[in-house]
Amino acid sequence: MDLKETLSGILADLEVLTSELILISGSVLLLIAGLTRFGRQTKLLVGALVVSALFLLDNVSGRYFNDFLILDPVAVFLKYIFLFTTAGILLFDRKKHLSEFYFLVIAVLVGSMFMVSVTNLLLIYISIELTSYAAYLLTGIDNNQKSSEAAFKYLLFGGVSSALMLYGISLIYGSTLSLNLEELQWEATSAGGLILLFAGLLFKTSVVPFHIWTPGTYQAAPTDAVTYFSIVPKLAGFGLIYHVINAVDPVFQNEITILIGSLSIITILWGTFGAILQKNAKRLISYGAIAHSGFLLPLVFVDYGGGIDAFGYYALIYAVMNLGIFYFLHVAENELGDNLKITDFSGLGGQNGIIGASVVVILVSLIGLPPTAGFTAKLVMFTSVWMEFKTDQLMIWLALFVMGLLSSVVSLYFYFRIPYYFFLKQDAGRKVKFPVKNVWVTTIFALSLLYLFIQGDILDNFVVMFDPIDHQNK
Amino acid sequence: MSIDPVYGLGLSAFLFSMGLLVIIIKRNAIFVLIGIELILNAANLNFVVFSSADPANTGQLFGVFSVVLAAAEAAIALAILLNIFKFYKSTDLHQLNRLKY
Amino acid sequence: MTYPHIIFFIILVLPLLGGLINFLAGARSGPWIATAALLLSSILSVFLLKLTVDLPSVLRFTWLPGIEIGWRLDRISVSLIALVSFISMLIHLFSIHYMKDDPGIKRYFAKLGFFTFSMLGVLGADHLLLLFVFWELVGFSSYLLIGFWYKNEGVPYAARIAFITNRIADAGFLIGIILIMVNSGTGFISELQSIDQTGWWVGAAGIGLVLGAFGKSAQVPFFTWLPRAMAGPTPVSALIHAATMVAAGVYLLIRTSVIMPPALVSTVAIAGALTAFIGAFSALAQTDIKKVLAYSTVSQLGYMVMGVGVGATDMALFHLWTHAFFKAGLFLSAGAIIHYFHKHFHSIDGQDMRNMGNLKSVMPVTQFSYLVCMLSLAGLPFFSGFLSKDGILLKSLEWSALAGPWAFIVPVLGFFTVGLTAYYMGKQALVVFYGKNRMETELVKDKEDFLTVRLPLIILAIGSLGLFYSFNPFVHHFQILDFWFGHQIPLSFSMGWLAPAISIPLAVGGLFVAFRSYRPERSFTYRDYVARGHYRKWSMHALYLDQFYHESMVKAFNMISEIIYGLDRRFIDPVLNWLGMSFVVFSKLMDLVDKLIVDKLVEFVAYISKLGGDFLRLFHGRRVQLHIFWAVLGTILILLWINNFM
Amino acid sequence: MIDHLLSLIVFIPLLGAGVVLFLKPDQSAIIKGTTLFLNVVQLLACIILVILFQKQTDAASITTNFQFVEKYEWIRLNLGESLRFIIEYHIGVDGISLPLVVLSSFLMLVAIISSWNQSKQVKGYFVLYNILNASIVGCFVALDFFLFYLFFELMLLPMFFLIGIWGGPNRSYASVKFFLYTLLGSILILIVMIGLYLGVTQPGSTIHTFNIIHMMGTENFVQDSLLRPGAGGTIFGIAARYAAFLALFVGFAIKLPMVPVHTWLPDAHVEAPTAISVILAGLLLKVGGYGIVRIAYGIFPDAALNYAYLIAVFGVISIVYGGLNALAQRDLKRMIAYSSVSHMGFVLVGLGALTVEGVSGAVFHMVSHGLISGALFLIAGVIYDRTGDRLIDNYSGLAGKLPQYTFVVVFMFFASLGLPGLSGFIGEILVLMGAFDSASSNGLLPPWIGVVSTTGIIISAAYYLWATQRMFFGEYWVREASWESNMHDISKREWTMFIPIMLLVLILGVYPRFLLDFTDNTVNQFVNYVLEVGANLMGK
Repeated sequence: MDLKETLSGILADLEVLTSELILISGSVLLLIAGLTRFGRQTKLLVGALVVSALFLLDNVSGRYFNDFLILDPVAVFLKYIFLFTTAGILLFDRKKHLSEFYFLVIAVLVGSMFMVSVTNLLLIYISIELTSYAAYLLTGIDNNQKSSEAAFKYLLFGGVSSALMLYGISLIYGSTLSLNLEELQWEATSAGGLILLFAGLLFKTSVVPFHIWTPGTYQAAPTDAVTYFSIVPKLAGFGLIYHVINAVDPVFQNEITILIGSLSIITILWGTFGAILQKNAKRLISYGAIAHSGFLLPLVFVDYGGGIDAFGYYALIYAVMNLGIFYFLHVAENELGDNLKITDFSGLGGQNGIIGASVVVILVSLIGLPPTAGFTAKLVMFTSVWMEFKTDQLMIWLALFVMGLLSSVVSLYFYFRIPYYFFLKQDAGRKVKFPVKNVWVTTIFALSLLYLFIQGDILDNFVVMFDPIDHQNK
Repeated sequence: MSIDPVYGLGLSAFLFSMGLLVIIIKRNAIFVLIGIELILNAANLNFVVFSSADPANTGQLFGVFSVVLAAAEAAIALAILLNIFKFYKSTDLHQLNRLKY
Repeated sequence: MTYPHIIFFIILVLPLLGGLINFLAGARSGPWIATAALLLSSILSVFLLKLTVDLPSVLRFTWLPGIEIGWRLDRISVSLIALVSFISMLIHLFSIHYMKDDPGIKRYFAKLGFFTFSMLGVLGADHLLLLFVFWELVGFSSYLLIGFWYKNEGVPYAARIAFITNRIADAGFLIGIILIMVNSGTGFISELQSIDQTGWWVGAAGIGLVLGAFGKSAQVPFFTWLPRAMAGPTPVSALIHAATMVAAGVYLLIRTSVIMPPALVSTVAIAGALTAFIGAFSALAQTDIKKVLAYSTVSQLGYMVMGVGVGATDMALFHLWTHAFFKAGLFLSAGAIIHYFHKHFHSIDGQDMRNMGNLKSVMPVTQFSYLVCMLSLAGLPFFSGFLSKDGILLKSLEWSALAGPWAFIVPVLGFFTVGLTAYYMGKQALVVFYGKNRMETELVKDKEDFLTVRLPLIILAIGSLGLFYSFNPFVHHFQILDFWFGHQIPLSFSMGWLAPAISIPLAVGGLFVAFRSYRPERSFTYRDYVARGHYRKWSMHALYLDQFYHESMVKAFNMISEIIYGLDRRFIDPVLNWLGMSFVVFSKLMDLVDKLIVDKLVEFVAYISKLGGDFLRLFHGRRVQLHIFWAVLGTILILLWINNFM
Repeated sequence: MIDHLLSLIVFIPLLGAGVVLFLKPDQSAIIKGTTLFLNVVQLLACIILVILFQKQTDAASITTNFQFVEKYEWIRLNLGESLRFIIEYHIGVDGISLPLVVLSSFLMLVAIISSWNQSKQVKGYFVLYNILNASIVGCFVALDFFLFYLFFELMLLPMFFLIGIWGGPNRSYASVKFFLYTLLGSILILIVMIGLYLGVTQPGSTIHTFNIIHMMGTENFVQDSLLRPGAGGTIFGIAARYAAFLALFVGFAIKLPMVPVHTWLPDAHVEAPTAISVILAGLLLKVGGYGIVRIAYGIFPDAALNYAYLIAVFGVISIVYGGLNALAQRDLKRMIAYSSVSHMGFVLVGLGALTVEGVSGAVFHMVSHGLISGALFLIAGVIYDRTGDRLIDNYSGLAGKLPQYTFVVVFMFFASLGLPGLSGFIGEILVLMGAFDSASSNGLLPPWIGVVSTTGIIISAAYYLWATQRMFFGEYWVREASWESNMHDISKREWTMFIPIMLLVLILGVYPRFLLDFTDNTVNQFVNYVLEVGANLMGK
């Protein structure tokens, strides 16, 4: 393969990565603009960047850079979600470190976009490290004592898990002597290596053994940073798990299914029961996020056709819900001060009824009750689990089905403590009125959740195109 | 004469477990970072040893990349540690308990 | 809607309308309107009787889908409708005087109208379900009327006990009705003969019907509410608890005795006799004028039920008719006395016979009508009571001869009660009207108003005279009865003369014994007659008055009656209370179970989840290295788990 | 406009909620005015519905018996190529649901008048009130399981806040308990819904559907579905179809409420404001009963036959247990709540009997109990508005001071204990006839069920009379002297609430065919459907 041919091949494939390239160059420009007086327009610049990336993202699928990059509809759909979330982050009003913040956000964005479209070991490692490093810095961006401590802890935990992952990758490489996962043969060292590889993935998606960092980091990090890395890297992690499992798929036995099933059950229970005693609002929502990862995990793993569609649907609604609830917490923090206790909400229901109502809608959606899209997401998720149970009759799916339902009853209890204090408790002391802009943005999130419920099938034309890449016959 | 790969793997396994031990035991933050570096280098060693059997030598390619990334991680870690030191006046991990649950 | 039915509906609705209009009109004119309405309806009912003399008129309509109910006016029901509306008119008349200065007079007449309406409904109904509807309404209006003076202590309790006892009996009655309707396909009384009486349900339905009748007509187990119901105004007691409502049970038995199995009918007879006996005995020891009459009603109802039991349904009906007259008369005279005391001697208890005496000097007319009704009740010849009661006794003799040796208990009890009745009625007459006035203050001369007091008393007295019903005092075949109740089968008794031969001496003997101990000269000793509680002291008094033979009979009488009364007060009545209490205690228990077990379950689940939360929080401690340790431990566990599959 | 009548009835209150949302909090008069006006419009629409409703339809079976049917495709989702499902906006009404729709819009109107002088956060109150109205009516007309479940859950949210914010002293405990109990029930229903919609496809196509009518047709089940009649599958040892029926039954029985799962009702009632108690007792309990008839009996007739005896036994337990508990209560409202438990026991017995009288008795009893218990809670509200206290022993001899109030109370108490001539009696007599009839006709229930449930009328007489005696008769006495000042008799506003209910109770009591003519045809078809289809399914 002479050099000129490979180079022309690379140049030809590059046009697939146009949106990523635009983002990278844009972020560098952003940093420079931050130094000069253009600093005030950073939000505008980031907005322009995201919009242009959106337009340039074309729904193409195939194998590029001789198998280093594999694009399929799932990856494209997830990229759309990431870009929407980044647009959502722009709504958060941030005062300090504007350009550095958005530079790191775009870094995480690009990292996640790569994560979902690779199955090559080297690129997996690089994209995960890129996302993680940007996330550590994002956590510490506010440069006060609490967030820098959180950043350091997050870094230590992340560092160890990525080190384990690297070791795992080295073992996989040892057994298959190639960086491409599709050639993995199922034997002792590669199995061990795969499990260690999963260590890094589970860390990203905060699933059971590697979820312990989530509550502390979510509580201490600035809310807009938390929003971002509770949606984009997590969904990217799930996308990556989906591609890794598809790549290694034919080799799987039932044991791996039971392992993943029990991990997701434990995650759901851990998240639900952990949240019951929480006093801090953000910590409560972080436990809820852990529970939701428990719901997302089996969807990427279910091998009957509809599973991944359900994942697509659930992922989009999860993104909207998280954006909504964290936006409200962000607004509440600006009004009521940092480290928000749930009891601080008492008595607000009086004046600001509308924002209260929209928070109720978002929380109802997080629980999964009918009038909101959360219910259709849960319905679609339980359907896929039930269909999977019918196909391979493994009891783990039935257990997951029942545990999932029970946890949504318990989740009602802790999610509803916010409106409970908001409306039911009387505290005439504080006269707090949320600014109208914030009220309207929260209401938009709530209305979009209701609309997604009513018009469930707008997702269809997105999701319908999910036909998984057949990894085996190249 | 070529060294039997098993020795290399044994050494990297040893390095791996030492790194883990250092991370868990040591109180000082810098030693924890060192521990992480140890595990990364163990993985690098693995790569190099395995690439000897691989005609395309992709292992060594991987090794180069992982060294670069380890450096980046160390840079970020020390930057944040600097920030921590500014507030806590010490790098002792037991001090870092401002984050109540 | 045939012609007679239009008239029947007018009769039916008139009392209700009268009551409502009176409620709206002023307190002065309201009662008169109500009474006028009743007068009109009684006249119409006589006219209706002439209309339906030969063929009964039937009206049917579907009330619930698939269930057809209806009215039927035959001789028996129309004659009883005439009786009820006539007596109710007299009671209305008397109540105008009695309730003149009572603030709630409008409410009183409305309730009285409502009662008459529902009573007429019972008599007109043909379908058992329709009968049950009015049956319950009668119970409800009696509850309203007993509890009329709700302010007085004990009155609401009496009303409640009356309604609940009726309710319990009616539950059995309802079960009976439904069994008949469901299993036989028809609920019409007129078609009861035609249904085939095989199947388990006939017995159960029969028991249900008997239960309902016994509850309403205050028979043995259920009669405790009647003496308590005396708490209501006296005209109410006269109308409801003497003449009409209590007779409804007997009316039901007469109508439905057709489908009851023979064994059940004989038990009814025995129960009737037993009630007659117990009623009479309890009346002996009473000092309250209304309680005596109440127990005597229980005893007379026992007679009627016995009459139905032995097969003399027409005699029972006739006894019902005559009893309505003389018992209403007795109650109204008692009412006049109570009103007199209430008006002049406000402080003294108007119902206690011990401070009465020589009232004949003050109320001549009341005394006359009381005497006539009393003699009729006692069953002396030339009086209506004698004719009807002896008819029943005669039939019971004949029935017991056929039924077998054990059946003789019924006539024996029946005749024994005749004597007792004569005794306590004689005692009451003597004690109340004759002898010297036992009060400290002198009796005040008071001319009773003619129209509202004297007229009803006189009419009722005339109604209880014997010749009113049959020209020959001794022959039980009555021409007038034919007119009222349609053609009667002549009573062909072989021993036709035996019953009067036994009952007359007994009645006269009872009166004589009463006269012996309560002669006008000696009636003054009655003043400190203290019965319940200090009963021993009183029986002692009676003791040294009479010779030893006489004294053993009197003491025996008192002892047994006291026991019977004690039985009633300490056992049967408390049983119902105890039942009530046990309900309350049991339900308190239920409430506790409710709170403890079921609620605690929910709290327990909440506690477990909190425990889980606590345990999980330990992991998220502050020291990062611990976190890392748990994560690595998790990975090692997964590795171990995987490789034992490899 | 006629064929969209039902949607109009459901969405008028939502329109109301929208309008009230944009009013300012201090315009309380306008808020109440619009809500009242819209509710009157809704009631008029219901009356038109009743007029146009054909009593005798020539429909072959229960499934084609619906009138005013509206069916539009709502959501069409597909998960992978193997599972495409469609959710339709499918509503319709038949003999059983029509009376309940009219009852709900009538009681809503009465409850508005009763909450007229609600002063606390009026805007929030009436927004939630309108949503509650829409969701209850929606529940009664929905023919698509997803739509039914949507309205079933939508009802919980407003109730949670209405009890939680405007309720009595420890309202938060009561509202949370109410929410958790009912949500647990709805989770059970959700499980069965998922199992059903995965098993049922539109006739002649492979698109899965939530349509209840298709679920009732046994031929629409997919081959490998667990719930297909005749499929051998068992869950935890019970046949799949029977397990699904039990889950549905328990889910609705919690709402009914049936005895073991009833403890939320007394707390919710004691804490809820008067108007909300009226709706809670008058309508929410009926949704439970209606759910059992439409969903549980409709889709699993074979299981209904199998468990008829069990249902009747639980009904009898509810009657006796509820009655005894009511006897022990010291708080008037809690006593009425327990009496509701006892009365709903009658409905269960009627449904267990599965005879024409039994089921029409159950439906009639639901409507009459709705009216009577609504009025009973208004009565409790009258005392509570005046003195803020509902303990029976704190009052005595009220008859003297409040004669009109006593008349209403005696009227309603005797209507509730089943005095003939009032609607309570008709319901009870039909149910009892059904219970006794079933012993001989379809042999489902032994005669003792009828006998024991008849004792229910004795117990109800006992606690109602005991309460009247203690509160209303005897010498006039009130616990706190401060209550003396506002012990005035029934005001004009309160009379406007009581008169319509008392008239309806009297009319239904004297001439019950006024309602039974509507339900008769549907009940006949329903009973035939359950008995025939159930029998041959059990046979299979």
